[in-house]
Amino acid sequence: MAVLQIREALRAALDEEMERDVRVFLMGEEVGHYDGAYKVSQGLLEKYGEMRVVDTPICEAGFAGVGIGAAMAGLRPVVEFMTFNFSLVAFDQLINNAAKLHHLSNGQFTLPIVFRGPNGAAHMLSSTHSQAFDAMLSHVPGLKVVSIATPYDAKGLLKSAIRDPNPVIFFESEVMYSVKGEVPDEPYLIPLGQADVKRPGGDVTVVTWGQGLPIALRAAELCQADGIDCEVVDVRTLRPMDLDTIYASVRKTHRAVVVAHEWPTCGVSAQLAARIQADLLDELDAPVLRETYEDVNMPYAENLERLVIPSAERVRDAILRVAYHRI
Amino acid sequence: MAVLQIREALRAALDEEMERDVRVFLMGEEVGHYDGAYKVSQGLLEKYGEMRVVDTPICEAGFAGVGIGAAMAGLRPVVEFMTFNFSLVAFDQLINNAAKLHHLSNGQFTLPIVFRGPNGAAHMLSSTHSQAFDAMLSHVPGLKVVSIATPYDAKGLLKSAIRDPNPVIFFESEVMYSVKGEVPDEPYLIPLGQADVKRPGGDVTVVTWGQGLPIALRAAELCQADGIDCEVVDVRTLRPMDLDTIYASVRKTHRAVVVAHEWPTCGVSAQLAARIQADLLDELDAPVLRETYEDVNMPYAENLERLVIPSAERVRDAILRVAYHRI
Amino acid sequence: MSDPEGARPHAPPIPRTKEELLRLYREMLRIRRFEELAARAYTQGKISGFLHLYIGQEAIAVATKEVMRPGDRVVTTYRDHGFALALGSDPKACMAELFGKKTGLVGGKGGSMHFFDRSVGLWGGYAIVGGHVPVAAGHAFASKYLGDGAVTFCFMGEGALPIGATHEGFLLAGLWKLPVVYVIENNQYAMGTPLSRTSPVDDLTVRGPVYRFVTDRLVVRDVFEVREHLARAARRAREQQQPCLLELVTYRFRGHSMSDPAKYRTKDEVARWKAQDPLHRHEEELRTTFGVSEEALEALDDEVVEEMQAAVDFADASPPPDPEERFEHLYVEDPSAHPDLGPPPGDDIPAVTVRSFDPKGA
Amino acid sequence: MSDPEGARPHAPPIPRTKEELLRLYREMLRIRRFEELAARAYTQGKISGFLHLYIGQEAIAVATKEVMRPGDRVVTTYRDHGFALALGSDPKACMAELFGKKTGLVGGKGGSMHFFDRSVGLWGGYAIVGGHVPVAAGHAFASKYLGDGAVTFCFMGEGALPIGATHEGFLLAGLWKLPVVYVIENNQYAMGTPLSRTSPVDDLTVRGPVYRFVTDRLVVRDVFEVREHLARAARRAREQQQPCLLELVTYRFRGHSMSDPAKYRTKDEVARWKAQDPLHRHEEELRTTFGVSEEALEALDDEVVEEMQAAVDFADASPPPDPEERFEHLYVEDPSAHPDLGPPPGDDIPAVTVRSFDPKGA
Ligand SMILES: Cc1ncc(C[n+]2csc(CCOP(=O)(O)OP(=O)(O)O)c2C)c(N)n1
Ligand SMILES: Cc1ncc(C[n+]2csc(CCOP(=O)(O)OP(=O)(O)O)c2C)c(N)n1
Ligand SMILES: [Mg+2]
Ligand SMILES: [Mg+2]
Repeated sequence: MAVLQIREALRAALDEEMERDVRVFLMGEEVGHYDGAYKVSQGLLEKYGEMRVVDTPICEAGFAGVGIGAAMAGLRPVVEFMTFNFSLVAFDQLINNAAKLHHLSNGQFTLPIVFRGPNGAAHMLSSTHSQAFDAMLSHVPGLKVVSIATPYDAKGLLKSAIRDPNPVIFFESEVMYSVKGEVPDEPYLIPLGQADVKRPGGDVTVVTWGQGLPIALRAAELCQADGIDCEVVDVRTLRPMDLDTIYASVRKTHRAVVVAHEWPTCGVSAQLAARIQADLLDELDAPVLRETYEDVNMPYAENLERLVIPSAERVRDAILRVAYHRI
Repeated sequence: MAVLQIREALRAALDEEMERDVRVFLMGEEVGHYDGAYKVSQGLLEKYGEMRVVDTPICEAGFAGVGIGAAMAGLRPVVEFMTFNFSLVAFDQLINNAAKLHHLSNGQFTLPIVFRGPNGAAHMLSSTHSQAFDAMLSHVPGLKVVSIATPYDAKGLLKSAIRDPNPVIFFESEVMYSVKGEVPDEPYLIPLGQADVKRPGGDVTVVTWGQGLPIALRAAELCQADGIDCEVVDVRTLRPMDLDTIYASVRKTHRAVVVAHEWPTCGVSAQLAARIQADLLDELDAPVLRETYEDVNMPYAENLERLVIPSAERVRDAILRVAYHRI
Repeated sequence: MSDPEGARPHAPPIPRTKEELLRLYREMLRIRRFEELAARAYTQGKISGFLHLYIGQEAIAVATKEVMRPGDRVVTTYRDHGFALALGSDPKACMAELFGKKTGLVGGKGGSMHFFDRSVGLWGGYAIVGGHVPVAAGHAFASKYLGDGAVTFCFMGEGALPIGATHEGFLLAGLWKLPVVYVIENNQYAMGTPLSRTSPVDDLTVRGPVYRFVTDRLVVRDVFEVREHLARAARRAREQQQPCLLELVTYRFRGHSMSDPAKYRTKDEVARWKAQDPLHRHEEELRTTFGVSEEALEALDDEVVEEMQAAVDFADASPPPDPEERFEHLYVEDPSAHPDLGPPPGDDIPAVTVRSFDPKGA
Repeated sequence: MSDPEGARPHAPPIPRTKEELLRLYREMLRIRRFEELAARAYTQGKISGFLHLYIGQEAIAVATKEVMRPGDRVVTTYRDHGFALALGSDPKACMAELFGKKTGLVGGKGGSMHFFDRSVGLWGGYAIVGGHVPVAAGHAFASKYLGDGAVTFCFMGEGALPIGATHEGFLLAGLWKLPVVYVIENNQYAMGTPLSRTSPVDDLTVRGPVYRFVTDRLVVRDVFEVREHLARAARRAREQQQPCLLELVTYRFRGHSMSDPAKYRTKDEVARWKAQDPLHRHEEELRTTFGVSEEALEALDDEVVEEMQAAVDFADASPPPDPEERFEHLYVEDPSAHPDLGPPPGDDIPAVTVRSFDPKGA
């Protein structure tokens, strides 16, 4: 098996899907001649030409809309947001068009389109460039939402997202593009809507995704020293969510902590806690705790940013609290 | 005390605040010459003139941005979205500018601005015109979020929102503008961040706001017949939220149902359930249940719409379920 | 404020035959009568939501149909009934949609503002002002990508010019030379707001050079004239991949929607435009120039009214959607049912199965 | 691609004195040296995030300061250091901001992209392309509302023209005749993308008529020339409430940000523009036309470098923000501390108290 960076795994997924299906094309700012702001699309322009690797002006609503129109007409666009912070100007297209046109047209039109790009805080980019849109976009019926954290998942899920007949929001992370991992040489797909147990354990369930995963895994290691055995579940698809896998873990551990790179209020973490307590209250031996960004705008200063983002230590404390909670 | 419609109470609030403070002005589509799409601003143009009641072209990002700039420069804009569905094109202004500029400028600039308008489903407007933005905007640090359901609250909270030194999202409802209620003749303010017990009761806490309130109250009446005494708490301010009042009620009843005109996934209802179980798990005798829109795009057809929106009957079933839940 | 008489000198009249005029007149009349019956049904409480009528603007939809070739697309706003009828949608399905019935054009999911009928080339009625302008550019992008020779006609009100999405759609269409014809149906008002209060300039085609669009402007009085201008634009788009911007100055005789009493304009103004109503002008022309008898005109009208009344009766008698239909088409569950979604040839990897959704959320 | 030599015939040179030239040259040099030291600190890992340098464009900020009157405002993009320095911000506070320190211009909250210094008229560096254009119109709206006679100068890259927010801000400024001067700093590239790949047209002032803007266009070679054009625009805005759009064709000599190697342009192209670098042209002018000695120029440079090195040392020695500062200024808790927020005269209703926030959410 090859060891790839996440950016390379994403590129391989794009390349394979473009090769396989001439309807697939990539569009966004700097995706072509510049090889991608984060080099995900390196080399694709050269291979596929300007009709299929389309550099756009800075007008996210415009090119998201073009992608949507092209998808209605039978193409399979992959629209890159340089970061999802800039998708805010295209929210109307995502929410009123991408998420609704299949339904509104009573099935006459389909929207096989992927909107992808980095999401969440990177490093010292301050508040306008450090936002996570997991919750806002998972809130919306009609969209599917994916968030990846390993090269293996990145490739398998991006390929599935591109083949999915529905609009898919696909979250990556600036600070994780260089994360390496094994990726099979043979083609493979990972179905959307399937969580993955990244670390088995019996005492506490840690539910996470995206940038939360490395933190959760580190926290699990810290807890090992405390004699607490954590199971880390990577949700991977935020919408639709694989509650079965999460519930199976909670039924085993009776304790859960959600770790998320997002604001807490109305977060995906809130949705998880709300569902777990609603469906499994009698199984719970402790409240479902959440470790997320603090509920503030992200400051630039390194020391402040570090405090706002959940650390492995902060997560460990939450794990200890649920582990020792007595009803 | 006068009996006013919600639209009249809002108008009175605008009028009094414009009279009191020359810095206050109203801006939006059709607010002036047309007297407001829903007649909230009727007569204000005549009284205050075109500089203070500003009709805009259709460009929500543009005039939201103008409001933000004007607020930074010392004015106190009230920006009307004809409905919040159209605020989606202005999300970047709301989230990257209104919510952040006080913080980003380290306090040099303040943003005393109100964005108001109807939110949530009205009647048979189908999916692009029936959306509730409670959760998406409550998700954002730096904003305050208010949702009103009675003429008394409408007036007192809008006046406070206008005087608040921070950006406030102020949710109204098309289908509730004609709801009548008593409004004191003397001027009064209702502080933001204070929930209100709209119906005292001892058995089950029903937490709600906005369009959820009349449903919750009807459900409480239905339950009375079943011998269950509901306490209905109107959250009123979604951000910051008055958890104290909600928790006091739950500590008394040990059971809670959240009723909301919003999608369930990552909703404000999820936030409430997540917080209640996290902070009061040991008090709960039943899971916190939520009755919200079904998680679908709103269909136009009347019968389908009625099924998607939470009904008093659906809420009553949830109340019964938590009332009879045994740990 | 545009002058019904003004804007440019009258062009020499376009030659026409009686048969052709009768045909187009009838098409326009069908829309007028449909809208009138819809308005009545609305006041009877059989239609709800927002209902935006096309009365006064019919010549535009009818002329558009005339210049369309198979595969061409129309994308428009919430004021979309006229296009559906002109393009050939079944008035029964249209009316049933307004009534929110299972038999509606989109199964009762969209109502008045969201007509879609792919079978006739209607790629949608969109209700967020300007939001469809880049989407239409996307349709044209696909035409260029696939080389299918189709033209996308995208209509908008003059109220859509200030919003960013319109600008962005225009810009990309101009930059990439997409086969699209953008048409501003300048009916002078955006809800209660006259153009003079929202545009720094009168002539909206002043935008042409920004996007390298070819532009054209016309007061809508004569359906043949509109057809000629649209045909020219379509030819440029189709043959030269030259996007065009066409401003059609027109008037709506009703309020913005059924709830608007339209107090913002004078009786006199409305009367002056009524005198230019293409439907009445063409009726007069049939009568005077072509000697069509009063009886023949009445018979034609009766036929049309009968067709539209049948649509009302059909809508009335149709059942509401089944309750489960509210969950239908939220997601595509079975791609094989959709012609657009087949796998590429020679595909060997099994399709991905996805979890279906849960009405309780995520 | 604009030609450094081209765009319009050379205007006759603007008369200047040695003192004046020395003063403006020094201001430009201050920016250049600040940026160079910031770049070095970045490569040393002392600055993080995105760092966009203003090297090559200094004449614009310096000329702007020249035409500003008290109360006037500057609003610009993330490429904002030059404006802060030109307007009079303390370089120490600017550098400390880049270092993310407590003593920074905005206390370490914003970093490079978000300089705000109200005391000098800098109303902000904004990082969402185009998003500040309507905000600047709002500042100008307030000036009109309050009759304060101030002008708002709003700068943007040429990359901001396609986005909707720019269009909407322009439209409202034109419609309402707001006292604003919009300046496109056309440095030819938006990240790696040359203008030719994002604009259907070369001359960006073609937009003027859409918004009823007065327009003007100039290649930036001479700070006095820039000042004259800006002054004319400011006068129109101030005296006639006539918004202006000014395209200044310039060049950035570094990559888009520190992480951009700028491989998308040729050495030759950069060299041709370097020959037009206003800073070097003016240095040459001081040397040849005004006979300033090499030693004097060096002494001046030493002084400037010293000032900027002191800024680096200050930033380096400054403490990071206190941990609690991350919760500060999320909301205004005490309105009385803000000059803008006082109650209106004669107010008798007690201020509303609000709950403060909870880092755990809502
Ligand atoms: C972004 C957005 N803002 C506001 C509205 C509400 N609205 C619906 S139609 C309309 C007026 C549009 O006028 P115009 O574009 O001239 O079209 P017409 O109705 O005259 O056909 C407005 C303001 C909307 N649908 N979308
Ligand atoms: C809406 C939005 N999309 C994308 C970006 C990412 N981005 C930052 S700067 C930039 C290029 C801007 O170029 P230009 O406007 O010419 O300004 P310059 O950097 O040349 O000064 C891009 C694409 C952004 N900040 N905002
Ligand atoms: Mg109109
Ligand atoms: Mg540039």
